[in-house]
Formats: sequence, C-alpha cells, structure tokens
Amino acid sequence: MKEQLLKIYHGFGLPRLIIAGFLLLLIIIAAGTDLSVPGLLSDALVRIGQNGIYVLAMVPSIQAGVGLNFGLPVGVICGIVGALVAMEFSMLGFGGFLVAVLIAIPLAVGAGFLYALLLNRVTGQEMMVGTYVGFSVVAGMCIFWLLAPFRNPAMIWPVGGQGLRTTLTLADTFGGVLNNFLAFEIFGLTVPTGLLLFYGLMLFLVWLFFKTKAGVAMEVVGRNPRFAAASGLSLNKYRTLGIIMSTVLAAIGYVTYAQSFGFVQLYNGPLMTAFPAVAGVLIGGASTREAKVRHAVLGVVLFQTLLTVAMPVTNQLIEGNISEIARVVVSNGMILYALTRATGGEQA
Amino acid sequence: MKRRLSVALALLLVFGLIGVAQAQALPFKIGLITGTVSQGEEEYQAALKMVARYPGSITHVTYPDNFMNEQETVIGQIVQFAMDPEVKAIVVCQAVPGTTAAFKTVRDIRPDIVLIAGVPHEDPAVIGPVADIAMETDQLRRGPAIAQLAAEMGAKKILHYSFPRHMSMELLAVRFQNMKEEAERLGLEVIEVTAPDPMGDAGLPGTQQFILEDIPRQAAIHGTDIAFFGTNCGMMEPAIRASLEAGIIFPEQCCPSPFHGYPGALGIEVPEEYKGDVPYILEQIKAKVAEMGRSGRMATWVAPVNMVFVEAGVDLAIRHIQEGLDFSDMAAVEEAIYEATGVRMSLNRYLDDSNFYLVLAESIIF
Amino acid sequence: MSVPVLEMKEISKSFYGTQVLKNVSLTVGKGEIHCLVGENGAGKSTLMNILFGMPVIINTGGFEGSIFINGEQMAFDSPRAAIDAGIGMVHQEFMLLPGFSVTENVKLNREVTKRNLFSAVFGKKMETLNRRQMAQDTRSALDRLGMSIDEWVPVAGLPVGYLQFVEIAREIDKENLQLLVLDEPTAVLTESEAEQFLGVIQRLARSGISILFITHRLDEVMAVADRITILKDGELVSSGPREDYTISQIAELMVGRKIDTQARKQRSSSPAKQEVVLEIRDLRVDMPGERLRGIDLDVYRGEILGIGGLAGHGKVGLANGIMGLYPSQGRVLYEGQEVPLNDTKAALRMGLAFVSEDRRGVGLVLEDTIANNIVLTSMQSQDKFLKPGLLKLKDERKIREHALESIEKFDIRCTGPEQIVRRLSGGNQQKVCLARAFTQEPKLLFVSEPTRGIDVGAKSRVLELIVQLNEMGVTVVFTSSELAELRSIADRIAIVYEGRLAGILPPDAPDVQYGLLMAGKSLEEVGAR
Amino acid sequence: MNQVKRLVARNAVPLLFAVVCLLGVYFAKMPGQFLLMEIVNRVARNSFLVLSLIIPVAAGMGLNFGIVLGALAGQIALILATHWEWAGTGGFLLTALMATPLAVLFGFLAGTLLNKAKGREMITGMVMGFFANGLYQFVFLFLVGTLIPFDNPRLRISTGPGLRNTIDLFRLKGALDGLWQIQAGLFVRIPVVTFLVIAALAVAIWAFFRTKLGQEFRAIGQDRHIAGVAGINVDRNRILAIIFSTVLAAWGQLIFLQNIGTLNTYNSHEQVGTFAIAALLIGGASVTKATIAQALTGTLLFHLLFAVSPRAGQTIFGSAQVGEYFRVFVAYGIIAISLALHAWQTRSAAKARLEEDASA
Repeated sequence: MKEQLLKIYHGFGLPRLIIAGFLLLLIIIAAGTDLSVPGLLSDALVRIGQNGIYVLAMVPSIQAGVGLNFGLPVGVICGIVGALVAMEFSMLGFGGFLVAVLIAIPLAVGAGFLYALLLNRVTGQEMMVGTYVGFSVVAGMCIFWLLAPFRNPAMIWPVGGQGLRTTLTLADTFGGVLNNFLAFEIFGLTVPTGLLLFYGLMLFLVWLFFKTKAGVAMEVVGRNPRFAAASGLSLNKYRTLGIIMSTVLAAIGYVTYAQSFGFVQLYNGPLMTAFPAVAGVLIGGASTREAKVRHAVLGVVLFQTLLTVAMPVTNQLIEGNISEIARVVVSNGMILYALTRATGGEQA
Repeated sequence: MKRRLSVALALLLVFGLIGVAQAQALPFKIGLITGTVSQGEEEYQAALKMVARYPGSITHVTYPDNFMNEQETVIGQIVQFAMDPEVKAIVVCQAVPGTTAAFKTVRDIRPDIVLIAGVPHEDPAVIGPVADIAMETDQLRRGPAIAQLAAEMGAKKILHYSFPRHMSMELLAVRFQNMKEEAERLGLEVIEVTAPDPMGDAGLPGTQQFILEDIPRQAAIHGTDIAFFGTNCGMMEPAIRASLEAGIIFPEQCCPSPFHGYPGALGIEVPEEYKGDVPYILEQIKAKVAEMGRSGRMATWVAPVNMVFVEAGVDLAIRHIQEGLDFSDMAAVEEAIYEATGVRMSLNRYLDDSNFYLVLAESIIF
Repeated sequence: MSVPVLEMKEISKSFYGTQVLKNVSLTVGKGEIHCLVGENGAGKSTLMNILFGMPVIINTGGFEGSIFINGEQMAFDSPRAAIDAGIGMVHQEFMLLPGFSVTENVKLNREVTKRNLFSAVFGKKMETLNRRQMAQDTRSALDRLGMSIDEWVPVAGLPVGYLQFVEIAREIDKENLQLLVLDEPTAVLTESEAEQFLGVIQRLARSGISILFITHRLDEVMAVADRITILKDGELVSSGPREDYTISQIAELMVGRKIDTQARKQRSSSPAKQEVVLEIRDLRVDMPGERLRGIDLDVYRGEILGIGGLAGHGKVGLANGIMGLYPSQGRVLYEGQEVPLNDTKAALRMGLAFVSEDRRGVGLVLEDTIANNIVLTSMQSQDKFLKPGLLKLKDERKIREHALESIEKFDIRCTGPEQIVRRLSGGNQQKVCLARAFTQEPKLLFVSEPTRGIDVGAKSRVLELIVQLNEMGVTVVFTSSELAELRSIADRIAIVYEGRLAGILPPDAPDVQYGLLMAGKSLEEVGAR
Repeated sequence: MNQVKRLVARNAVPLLFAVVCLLGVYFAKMPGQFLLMEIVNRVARNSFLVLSLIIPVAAGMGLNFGIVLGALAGQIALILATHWEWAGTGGFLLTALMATPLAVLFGFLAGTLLNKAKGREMITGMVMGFFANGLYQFVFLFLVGTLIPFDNPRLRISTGPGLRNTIDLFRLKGALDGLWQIQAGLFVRIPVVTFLVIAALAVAIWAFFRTKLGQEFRAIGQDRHIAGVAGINVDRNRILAIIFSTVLAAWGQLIFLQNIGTLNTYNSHEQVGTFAIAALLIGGASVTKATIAQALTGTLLFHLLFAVSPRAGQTIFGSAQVGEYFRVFVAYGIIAISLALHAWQTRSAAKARLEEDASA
C-alpha cells in the first residue's frame, strides 16, 4: 500500500502535487464565497479542452528530439486559414468545423515540412530559431490578412472595405459546435462533451502513434540519434515527421480553440500561442528532451485550471485591483517553487 | 431616447459629407503617425483619408504593433519627420509611450514644428506641457456620464473591469473615482472586477477568455440588470458578445465608436458600397441587437472618436499654421473640430491653463 | 616504516539504505604504487569519492570511518579540501575542458596570478592571470612525462591517449602532490600507450609520489604494483605485497570463482575454412581518427575473425564502414551479393549485425528500458515484434517475453526488463548490446571492443557469449585492442596497420610476430607462414 | 584567399545582417544626418545593456532573462531620485550608487533561484520575470502611499495609492550624455562620456576574463561538473555571474533612461531582455559563446536595421502598415536565418576540423 502510494507520488512528482494542492485550496476557498464551484469547474473543463491540443502538439516535437516547438504559430496560422475558408463560404455547424480542419491539415503538413527543412539544418538551436520564425511568420501573415482575397462582407474591414478584421466572430458559423455537442449538466457542472471527446480522440491518436513502429522510431531518434542511425533509421525523416505532426496538431488545435473561444483572431493573435503550451507541458513534468502524452494532459489540467480558478477566487477574496497582483505573485510563485524542486517526474 | 438618435443621425450625415471633402494640396507638409489596422482600424483609415484629402502633403507612417517594446522605433519614427524642412506639424494618434521623449527631441532641434497628440498613453502631466495640443476622450466627465447612461438604460449595478497597470493611469483612475461618486448619488452599486493583464503571463487570450467566462458568472450572481465597463480595448469584442448573450447592459466601450468591437463581435456585414458608412453601421448594429432581443441594452458614441482625433488633429494643425488658430482658445478649437469633422464635441480642459483637451460626444442607444 | 601517506580506516557507507562499503581499510606508503582491484560495483569508486570529498557523498549523509594523511586525521568536505591536502585524482572520465588549452586545463583553479589595482580592493580572485608563468609550469610538467605537445594547443582536438597525460600533468604540477589516484586510466589507451603510461607512473613513484591505481587489467597490476588491495561487494577481501599474488589468484579473489582470462575458450566445432562469406575489396572508410585506406579481406563462413592493430590505424573503421555509419567506398560482397555502402538499413536487411565499440554513444539508448534496447533494431529493420495490421503496433507481450528470455540467456543482472539501461553496469550493458544483435538473428556479426571498460568477470562472460553465438552458426568479425582477448577466441587474426591489412596470423603465432606486424613490418619480414 | 574565405564563413551572421542593413539604408532614403543621429543615440543607449549579458553566457548560464531584474533595480533608484529631486551628473552618479546594492540583492536572489533550476533556466527566468513584475507592481501600486508614506503629487496618482504610469526624468535627462557632446553636423550630437563609459566597460570585461575569477567563470561555462571537481565553487560563482550581470543591467538601464528622459513606471523594464538578447545573437554570439566584439557589432547592426527598416518597408510597399509588417517579417526572419546560418556554420566548422585531422 505504502509502496504503491510512493510510486504514484514519484510518477506524479512533487511540483505537480504542490500545484494540485494549491488548486484544491483555491477551490475550497471558492466554496465559501458566492462563486459557484461547479461553474468554475465547467469553465476549467472548457479551457482544458480548448488548450489541450496545443500542449499535446509539444509531445511529437520533443520526442523527435527537436525540443519545445516555439514555432507553434506556424501551425496556428494554417488553422486560421482553414477557419477563414470555412467562414468565407459561410459553412455552418459541424460541416464548417470539419471543412476548417480538413483545409488546415494539408496546409499544416506543407508548412510543417518547410519548417522542418529549416530546423533540420539547425540541430541544437531549434528552440531559438523556432521562436524567431514564429515572430517572422506572424508578421508576414499580417500582410496576407491585409491583401487576402476574402470577400465575405462580415469579415472585411467596415471602414476601409479591404483586408480582414482583427477579430471575427464564429457565432454565426461554427462557434461552439464541439462544446455544445452532447453537452450535459450534472450538479451544476456543465460538461462540454464534444470538446472533451475530440480532445480525447487527439490524445488517443498521439498515444497510439507512439505505440507504432514509426512512433517507436521517432522516440529513438529523439533519445539517441547515433543509435537510431546505427539501426538504419533516417534522422531527418523522423525529425521532419515529428515537426509536421506538431504543426498539424497546432492547426487542429487552433480550429478547436477558435470554435470554443467563439472568435478567430488574426494579425498578432497567433504570436503568443506558444508560451502557454510550453508552460503547460513543462508544468506537466516534461523536459525539453522527454514528453509523454500524460505530461501534456497533466500539464494542461493543472495550468489551465489554475488560470481559470485563481482570478475569480482572488477577486472574491480581495477588494480592488490588488487581486490581479496577488494572483500573479501567488500563482507564478507556485510555478517557480515547483520548477526549483527537481524531484519526481523530471528524473528518468 | 428617440430624439437623441435622430440628432445623432443628422450629425452623422454631415460627418459623412465632410468625409469626402475635396482634395487640396498644402504649401507645407504634416507628419502623421498612427497604429496599423491590427491596433485599430479607425485611426489608420482616418489617416488614409487625410492623405487623400491633402495629396502629397501628408507623410503617413505607422508605429510598431509592439510599440511597448519598440519604444525606440516609436521615437525614431516621430523624430524623423523633423528632418524634412517642409514638415511644419506632427500629429500622433495614438500618442503611445515614447511620444513625450520624441516630442522633446523635436522641440530641441526644430522648435518651429507644431506637435499634436491624440489619446496620450503617457501621464497627462508629463506629455501635456510638451505637446502644443493634446486630445483625449473626457475621462473625467465620462465617469459620471457612464453611470448616468447605465442608470438610464436600467442598470442597478456597474461592473468595472480593469487591472493594476491600467489603474495606474491617472485619467483612468480619476474616471473610475468619478464614476463611483456619481453612481453612489444615483443609488447604483459599482463592483470593481480585476481581469488578468493582457500584457501579463496569460496574454490577451487569457484576458478575453476571462471576460467570456466572468460575465455569465456575474450575471448569475447579480442578475442581468448590471452594466459592463472595461478599460482595455482587447476586452471589447468578447465583452459585447458575452453581454448580448447574457442580456446585461453595455453603455460604451473604452474608446467609444460604432466601429470598435461591434462589427467584429456581431459579425456585421459591410458590403463594398457601404464601407466606412457610419449611419449604415449604426443601423446594422441596431438591427442585429434587436434580432437578439436586446434592444435598449447596448450603446456607444455616435462618432468614432479616434477618427475624429486624427482628422481634427490634421485640420487644427493647418488652421494653426495658416490662420493662426490659438490652441488655448477652447471655443475656437471646439468650433474648428466641428468644422473639420462635422461632429459636435464638447470640450473641457484637463488643467485650467493647459491645451490638454478632453472631449465628450453624444451617445446612441441601440 | 615511516608514517603512511594515506590511511583509510574502517570506512563504511550506504546509499539510501543499501550498504556499499563495509569496514574497508587501506594504507598507502610513500612512493608506493598501490593497486586497488575489484569488479564493477565492488565499491572502488565510492571509496575514492569518499577520499576525494565528492559532493555525492556529503549529500547522501556522509560516511563512517576515518581518513589520515601523514598520520593526521582529516575530514574532507569538498574536493578542494582533498586537493589542499595533497591528493590528486585522474578520473575514468576525462576531467578536461575541451575549449581550454592544455595550460589552462593543467592550471585549472590553480592559476598563477599577479596583483593589480582591483585585486587590492576586491581580493585575490580579481588578480590577473600570469599566463607566461602558467605556461612554463605546464611545460615542465609535460616534460616530466615525456610529452612534446604544445602547451597552448586546445584540448578539444587531441587524441584520447594524450588527454590522459594532460590529466596527469595537471596532477603532478601540484607542488604539494603526495598521492595520485588513478581511476582506470588505461581503459581507453592502446597497448603501447598503456605501456608508456605505466613507465611514467613508475617514474613518478620513484620521485616520491604515492600512487593509488585502480584498474581492470591484471597484467598491469602485476607489472607495476608494490601492494595490492582487492575489494569485493564492498568488503576488503585481501591486501598485501604483490609478491604474494599471481594473476589467477587475484582474479579468483575478485570474482570468487576461478577463471583464466588468458586461456583459449573451448570451441566445439571448427569453421569450414574455405567458403568465403564476406569479400571485402579496396574498402576505404572515412572515419575520423580510424581511417581505412583500402583493405582487402575475406571472411570464411562460421569463423571468428579477429581484427587487431594499434589505436588510430583503422581497425575500428572496418565494421563502421561496412555498416554504413561512416562514409565509405569500395566493394563488399556478402554471399556473392553486393552490400550497398553508406546504407545502414540495407546492411541490416542483408543479415549483418553490429555491436559498436561506442557502447554508450551508439550501442544503447541509455534512457530506455532493457526490453526496448533489445528489440529496437529488429523492430525497425526487420518488422519484428509488431502486431499484424496496417498500423504496425508494437507487440508489448512479445517484446517482454523475448526480453525475459534474453535476460536469462545472456545473464543480464537487472531488476527486470523494464529497468533503464543507464542504471546497469558496463558489463551488463554490453550483454544488452549482444542480446540486441542476437535478436536480429544475424548471419554475420561485427563486434567491436566488447570488453572495453568492463570488469574481469563480465569480460569473460562476454567472450563466452560471442563464442556461443558463433557456435550457433553466426560468423563473427571481432575487433579488439586487447591482443590476448583476440587470441583467446579468434580463429584467425588480421592486423591493420595505417589503414591497410598488414597480415593475418593464427592465434598461436608467437608474440614477436604480432608485435612486428603492428609495427608495420610485412608478413615476409615477420617470417610467418 | 583561404583566410578571407574563413573570415567570411566565421562572420556569416553579422555579414548577412550588414548586407540587409545596407539594402535597408538604400531603400529607406533617409537623410544621412538622421540616420547618423539614430545610430549614435541607439548605440549609446543600448550597448551597456547588451554588454551586461556577456558574463552569464561565459559562465554557461545562457542568455540571462534576469537582466530585467537589474533594470527594475535601476528604475527603483530612479523613482527615488526623482522624488528627492536629485539632478545633474552628481544626481545620476548617486542614483547609480543607490541602484547597486538593490541590483546585488536582486541578482543574488535570482542566481540562488537559478541554481535550483539548473537546465531549466530559460522557463524559470521567464516565470521569474512575471513574478518579479508582480512584486514590483505590488510595491509601487499599493504599498506606495499606504504602507510606505509617499506624498508627491507629481508621482502619485491623485485618487489613491500608487505611482503614475509615466515619470518625467527631466532633472536627470542627459545627465551623462550632456556632459560632453561633440556636435557633428546639424543634428548629431555624440555623447562622448557615454561612449567612454561603454568603452570602459568593454575593457573591464576584457580584463575580467583575464583574472582568476574570470577564468573560473569560463571553466564553469564549459563544464559545470569538471569545474566543480577542480575545486571551483560552481554555485557561488554562478550567483556571482548573475549578480555582475544584474548590476551592469541596472546601470545600463540608467544610461538608457537618462537618454530617453521619461520612465514608463510599469513597462520600461519589459523591453530590456528581448532586444538586448537579439542584438547579441545578431553579433554572431550563441547561447554558449559571446564576445565583446560580438556584443558591440550586434548592437550596431540590430539598431541600424530597426532604424532604417520602417521607412524602407514603406518605400518598398507604398503603404505604411504593409511596410511595418514587412519590417517585422524581415527583421525577425533575418534573425532566424542568421541563427540558422550560425548553427550550420558551427557544424561545418566542426566537420572541416575533422577532415583536417583525418588527412593530417
């Protein structure tokens, strides 16, 4: 019994226990205020489903030895283009969502391939290069948004009459299709069934991939490139595959995110997508060399729940503006404390 | 209420007409710097309009989207105007951080240039004395005005969404203070809600997601007769959407304008022939709001105030140079703004003797 | 006898409840070469870490027992304290900074400095380096070792053998050096380098420096030791002057069973001499430091062909080239079929397998489990251990079964197939490598340096395994730096000199013939058949 | 000839950047006077900050995101200096003196924290930035005027506690720059003293790496473990490296702000890290190796590009905002490509060395 507990503890890791404990404390406090705890948890569930695929996108790139994918915006932009095409033709509901995903995937495969061509030349500096590629691509796409041949009058600027708006609502097309699919309420807790199912499906696919021959090969390439070469594996092939997978997941992740969020955001919108995903997977216990599907799940659950719950609870507790500062100090303090306790999940 | 709307529409017709005033060249140049469309379409389009109205006389540039981090580029872009001996005036809208430093440098090397700032982000006490004239929405009077409008629209409580960095802005802090006082007088409760800072760890998406989640949450606690007011532009689209869905009251945006937030949040369709047409947009918003059964719950100003600042800024500069318009003569400035844009703005000074003007316009309830 | 330089008394140490040292005592006299031998895991490294005040000891609760230097009790709480007391250590893994020059490395943290304006205010740390003096000191240390390299050359590009000497130069440069600890220094050296090395330490001992020498090579022990201490499972088994022991006695004491490393392994069958299975023609391999410059060689079916030669002459390049790990050109025919060069996958598919000389770098995925390490190559190149179906899912059950089977067959000492390979001892890691090659069911196996850096017991076991594989019908090409090892199991031994074949000798050819071949003489000159 | 080739290969990153900059200068069609003025100003403002990054890189701690903390220390000193109405060069020196112990303290805390997060320095540094920013806001938005008695209407928000978001540094503006300026042409004024200070820092860093402590830093930078075995106190030295960097960043921020003349109370520090790091990388430095020459060339090139690119983009595209987006696209794209080139070049250099070995 004790040993099993110890084993769970080691698998989970102290940092995550600390954050989970802090979360629990926040929720207990919330129960004592006007806030509806099930309501908070509903919001957290939405956020988990909404951000989960982004965090998951880190797994193939880390496992293929490319490290954290700071070039996430590359994939996000493909997702945006998919969503825009669906909107341009006013496709509604599931159809719109599917069209967006189906258009985004081939684009992401292409973009991921090009991105991989670059990253394969810069082994060892991928993360730094990825960050700047992300910045650059986002700016380049701003020009595209301005000049893109979209004509739907609900999407273009109301004054200038040309170029796409910064924010486009999805309310009239496919906003919330996943969130509302089979959604049900239990004890005041709204479960976004469709969203969670879709997220679950993505998790399953990635998990399954790492059980296949190609998945095993990718892991080997990431862990020991020289061993992989001696086993007849092409390094660049699997690194490329990892980057493409990550990019495709980012694209699908964006469409999922947008339908839940209700808006598509252009211009500088995709710029900061990588940070929460990176923080999520690291908090989940991954390192820049190893990330499992479970790290991605654990990370997104802890990080997003913290972001969801901390603000309203502190708002209730503390009058006035100081609550944001309290939230920033306490929750970042928690993460910082967690990062400096290197036990549990980080090893091996 | 009806009366108010018709007056507004009448005003806007004038606004629209003046918008296509004839092109003419000037004997000197004006440097105009605005944000890009991703920062806000209004200023950028207003600037293009000015470029078309005074062909060859307006040098238009943009400051970086990332102006907070690229302050040196902001400064460089403004100071470069002063290198052209033909430039006699510089108009900055919005006057993002770095403007004061740039203005000081320009003053140093070209004391003859007229410096005009719209929507200063820096402290009024700092930028006020450096600019020849500065314009900003009347934050001091907007506090009470919003409270009154909210009460008029049926609100029992006002939710004020902001975060510490914004509340360190003098004008925003005073606006909130004044809003609270007026609300108390009217018997309204003001609830201060803190949102995540969009410049912080959660980023803009974090702020927006919070707004989307928090409005229904507040409606569940306080009922739907509550009014939303937020201090950050990024909040507007989700706030409009969430307010409409939850059925709460939305008196005006942080930067009041029919173009700010509404078209994006409501997915207003603007066909080619109606682009930039304010009355058309107002009609469309009204129709959309009615369609959702929220008539009388949403409002904004009749005119896109940031567009006014750009156009007025350029025209004030021209009048100052050509006709010797005295910037410290408030009545003259008010009249000049009206003549330039067709919008009647009510002016007020920030401090008794400064050319830091605060403007207020009529509201329109959909 | 005068006061001993080092006396360690009744040292005990446990890590997280596991006792790794029990009441071990050790005495080293002035100018004495004291050999410390024992299998991997016998506790030698822990004992040295204690002596050297390494943080790993302090952080895990310290140790019991006492240490005396020149009769004075000492408590080392950091390597610095040990260094101050006149102890120097040359680690098994090189403790050299690749980007620093030889001088900078030799003088690391003992730099000669001169005062300046700032040091007057901020203290000694701000003193300027006296680079000329540093270089002079280094020069004289290098000269004492008979090394001619430039003292400002960066360490990064130097051959492995030189690095060892730079390490020793660093230690003898310490003025107060009384005791030099050498942790398996010869493991990475070629025979000739090792010989030179032994000469140097004998010279050092004569100059009054005591030496504590940890090694696996028992012939070295017999050659240089004054005293010998044998550890087994954390306990002192025996200690005494060299004269009291023979090699077989030491080995027996170390592993607790009688083995004879020099004796030829029993082979039940003899290979068919004439059937050529692998034909190598004019093979050139561009492997840095081990270039092959055109070699012709035939391998007979069922034999064990030994490949020998000095380090740097290209013997290791042969297998690496044929397996496509380094760019190569020439012609290789396997059973009459052309082996495509520079194509690892093709070579694997043709039934060739390779156990690399770089166990930790190329041979294993250190962070992965034993089971995965065993099956990975077969899975990827031969589609084994996969479930039927389009997805090609890996078959966990089959993998586990096979791993358990291999663990038993290869006698891998571990907690189970899920254990991470990094945690295994070198010998057991090597067994995993062999198990992996065996899993590929190869018809021809290249094995390079399989016994490097592993203890005597494991060494013997590994050699036995290679013979076993051979007896199952696998042709083996066995590359090794240890001639004795080659002679103990190979049917023929090819010696490589300067990237070309110098000649092939039978295992029972006299030593002198081998020596001459390795030194570049031809077979005719050697006078062999 | 071969030597020229090698020189080009070794400096591919800065060279590529220089070429793009020259194109930018051509397209921007800027008045030479202005260009010179911009460059002089920007280099004078930023060089010190960029130089402050070198020591931690050499000590193997990568790019120090923690210089934000140094900037904070500088700003706190500036706020107090403004409150006490210190003015002129004397006031500036006093401010720098006051910033020092603060920066030492911040650097010590940051270094201690980073020592507990070895291998995760980057993410830890980022989170640390958010955390420190929170504390800073807490102090200056809430404690000032409540717990900390502070009553200066020029600095405090009129309605409650907390400092205003902009602070006018008119008393200290140009405190260093203005000491001795050489007028070059109509607009360009070269702040000689500022450049002398930068030069002094460069020399000091150069000399530092020739001291015992500098050698220890370099050793740790190459391999923590080996340095530790050699008896170098790794953790203590890592903290020292961060302290040095933090103090230099505090001074650097003071030099930056005395040139700008206004302080964005809650934002000025945020811009410090990213741009200094980008400038260093452009100079040809990497996460593991950075020299003074690289820092200075990098600062020059980075700011040259950022000075000319807005107008160049506009001239090429004829639209202000397309120009702006294009500028960002090119600027970051070039940084990415430069880094790629750098990585590629390190690899090919290693390969060339191996080949030389093999043929020798």
